[in-house]
Amino acid sequence: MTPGFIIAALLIFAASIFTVRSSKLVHAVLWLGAMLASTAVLFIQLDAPFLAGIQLLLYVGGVMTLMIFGVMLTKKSGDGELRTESAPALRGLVISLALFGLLAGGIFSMTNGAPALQKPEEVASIAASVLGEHWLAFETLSVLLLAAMVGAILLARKRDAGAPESGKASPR
Amino acid sequence: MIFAASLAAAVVIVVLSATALALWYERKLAARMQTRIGPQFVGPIGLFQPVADLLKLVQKEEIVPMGADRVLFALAPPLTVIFALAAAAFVPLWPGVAVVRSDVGVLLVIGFGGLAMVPVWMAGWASFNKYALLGAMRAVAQSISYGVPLVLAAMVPVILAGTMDLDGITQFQATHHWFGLWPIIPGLPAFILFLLAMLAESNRIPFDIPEAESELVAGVTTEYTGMQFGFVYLAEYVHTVVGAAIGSVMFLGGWDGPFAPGLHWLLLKTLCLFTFIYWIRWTLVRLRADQLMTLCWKWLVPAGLGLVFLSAAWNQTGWSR
Amino acid sequence: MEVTTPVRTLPYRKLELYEPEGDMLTLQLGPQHPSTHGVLRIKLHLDGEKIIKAVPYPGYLHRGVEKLCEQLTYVQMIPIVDKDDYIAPMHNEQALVMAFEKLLKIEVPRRGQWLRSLLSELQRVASHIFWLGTMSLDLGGALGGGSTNFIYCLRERELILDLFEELTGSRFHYNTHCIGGNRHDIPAGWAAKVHDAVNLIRARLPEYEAMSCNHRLFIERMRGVGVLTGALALELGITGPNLRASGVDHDLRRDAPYDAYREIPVNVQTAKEGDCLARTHVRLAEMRESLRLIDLLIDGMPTGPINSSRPAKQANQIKIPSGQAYASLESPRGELGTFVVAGNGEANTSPYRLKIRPPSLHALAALPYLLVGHNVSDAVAILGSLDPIMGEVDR
Amino acid sequence: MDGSWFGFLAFLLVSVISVGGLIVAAKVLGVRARGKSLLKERTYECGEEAEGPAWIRFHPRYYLVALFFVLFDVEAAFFFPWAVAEKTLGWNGLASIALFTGVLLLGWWYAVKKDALRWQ
Repeated sequence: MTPGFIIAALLIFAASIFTVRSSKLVHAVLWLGAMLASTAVLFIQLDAPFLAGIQLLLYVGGVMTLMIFGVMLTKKSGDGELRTESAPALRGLVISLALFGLLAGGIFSMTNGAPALQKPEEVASIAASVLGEHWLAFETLSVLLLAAMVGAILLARKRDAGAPESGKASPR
Repeated sequence: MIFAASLAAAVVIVVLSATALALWYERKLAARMQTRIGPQFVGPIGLFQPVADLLKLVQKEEIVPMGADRVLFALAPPLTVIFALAAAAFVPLWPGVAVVRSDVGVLLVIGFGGLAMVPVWMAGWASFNKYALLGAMRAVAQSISYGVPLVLAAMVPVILAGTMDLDGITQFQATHHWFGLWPIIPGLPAFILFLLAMLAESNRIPFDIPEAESELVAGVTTEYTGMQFGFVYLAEYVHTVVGAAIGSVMFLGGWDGPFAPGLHWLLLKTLCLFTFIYWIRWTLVRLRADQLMTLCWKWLVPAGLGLVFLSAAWNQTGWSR
Repeated sequence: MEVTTPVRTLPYRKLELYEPEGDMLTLQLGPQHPSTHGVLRIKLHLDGEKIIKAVPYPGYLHRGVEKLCEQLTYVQMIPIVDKDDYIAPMHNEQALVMAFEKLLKIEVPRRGQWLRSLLSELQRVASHIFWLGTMSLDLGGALGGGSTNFIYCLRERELILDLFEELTGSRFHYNTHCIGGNRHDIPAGWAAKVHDAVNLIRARLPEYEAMSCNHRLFIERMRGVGVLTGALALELGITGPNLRASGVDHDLRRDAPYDAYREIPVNVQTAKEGDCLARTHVRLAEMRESLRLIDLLIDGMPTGPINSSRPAKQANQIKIPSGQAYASLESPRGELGTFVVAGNGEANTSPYRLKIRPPSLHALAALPYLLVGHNVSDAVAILGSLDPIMGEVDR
Repeated sequence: MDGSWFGFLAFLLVSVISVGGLIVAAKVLGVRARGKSLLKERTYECGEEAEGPAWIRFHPRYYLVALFFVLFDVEAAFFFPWAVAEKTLGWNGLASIALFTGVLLLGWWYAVKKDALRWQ
């Protein structure tokens, strides 16, 4: 529990709370971005700058953009007051405790704590492991990404079909 | 640690003052191209014009438009500057010295560079102005689209040098060859691709559609006044200056040069790239949003992938050794 | 081309499919906008960036010139109409005095006619080159390559304005045409200067073409954008380069010749595509043609008087009792006509009604058809390529 | 944690201070109009009254571009370690990356064919 960790953890915690409590969708997305960026700080403290970079590139840069555009798809992203309805307290408590137990169990089941703390991350070894040992999973992942692409294209084209083409002035 | 802190402070101050100088330099350059004289009254040959501009901007009233998201509106412009500055921390200044020396410098630079669009979008969205919002949406779409070729172009020096450390890449170039020059086939096209993507990321012509003032009035800056506007404006120049520096580090050997390697070579190369970028800016007209997207996704992305595989093949065939 | 008048519906997309405050963005392009060429308002209905409906609202520069002319005498109103089409003021004056001359049945002497044509062609070059500059500005922005081309083009326009200044003493509101001819005769040495200016512009034209219509990016922005069909152009009364770019071969200088055009044949420039690029090509070709005509006109300038009588000195000197006349000429933007109904009150020194037919107004009528389906960037390019001058649209 | 990250902290701190200094300067030196002017605060729409709110629903194609970006970024995330180790991984590594890219390019080809990435 270094001071750096405490600061980063507090940042993550605060940003997460704000994410779910924001009354505007856009604010929630930006707080989510802050939360993801704070996670990058955590990675840097764990001597895993590669993961920190990926966190920046993929999550803060990519996923947040996706969220931003997702929010822009909703009607009136800004002025509608957003209210977070809580589930009944008891049910919520049970669900969150169960989730916490599941995660904690997973973390403690690792024999010697977090493996990243033991040896600094080696980018080259990540590549060797992904392309060597886990090559099948890696190649399967590409199929997943392909499915996501095709699905997105089909979804986006759906709305275009609804709007009739202009009669006269055809651009190109 | 004191050295690191003072170095960091020095880099911030140097980048900001270089940006101020760049403002003057660009205006002079543009004036020369347009058979004008350019700024000439404030200070010798108009050198203090940016200072005068800054003083003017600072004095102006800051107006928050009705219906705007006040917090985001006030927060976004300063953030644009800070985010644009962040990538400068990773630039190796002279052999072995950078504010942050990281094994994954390239990744972090690109990560921070990609983040620069977030405050721009915040600014556009918070303004509650249609022009600003259209500009913001264009900015994000363009920034993320060109992020892909940027990553792919940056991958080429990484493959050739076998490291993501920016200083390591420069070292490799110093001992072997500058990637912009050799190997000419993945190197030079990758450099051009990098420049194109960088122009797009920093919203310069022919990719300046987010603030296309003949269409969107002033894009995301439409509602901004005074220093708030100044920040967004400044951030663009910081982005260009830092981008030029990173381009010269990754493809033109950074601090490497004949006689004595050092900071002056980096500055000189940055100046050359900067001049080139502004030469383009004051010559070309801008593209349209859809042409920009087509160019990126249809041509630049496959080209970037091809270059990545070419450089990998270059490594494997052993010509590099 | 045969003109049919079908019931034409505006090509709006079905607006009811869009939720007014959800999917559709209503954007006011203008009046205070950098590229509306003055103060035009176009109300755009956007789906994302795509225009689904466009309605132009002119009128922000209305100064009541036509009404004002009913109060002014025939001598007084000539410098007033200078301000209509402020890029080509010469033509405004000439269109006005041509109508009056028609009513009074005054014939301009041959030298006066040639001088008028010479001034008209010089003005056409100045107008078209200014258009090329503003077009670049629309495409490239004030902070980019567009402004470079703009400044180059303005530099060339200066040459012509200098010539006008030497001739008339004014750079803008010339007041050089008067009923019966011209006020200012060619000063000594002026012809050589005209030749110099023409040669300079001709030498520099390839430079501008390299920066504009021969440049890849420029072509990409212009080709296939804002296609105006010949039938639609005829139906809307569009004239000038906009019509000729749509494949309709029509030019008043050849089809209804006036002044020196009766003696000098004009090669009319046309293009088939009808898009923004075609309009650019037609204007640039017209500019070259005008440069050729200027050389011919200045070399073949006949001797003699430039005016059928002495120019009017007193405001109420010219009286037209009654009658009506329409006279038109080919301005850089198309058919610029003046319709005048003479006879107002006892003095007969001012018209009962005066109507100016501005070509730009008709060009703007095409906007609702041309803009739909394009995006905001194209809207600016299309508007620029139609070359409207709001001064003459609103008058 | 690498010591040089303190340099980055210092870097951020100095940039925040310089930007903050300008903000403070603008607050101190900037003029402020007395009273409220509704006309001045109105959002700019070329001098006309704005019709409808600016915050509208955007077309899903924006989302599509973002999704494509994320997918290619995921690809890049795998590319980077491979790029570093490329010299040692050899042709085998190149082949598996090429296969991975090939499958992704199928999606790209589909998008190009369907003209899905065209901006309108």
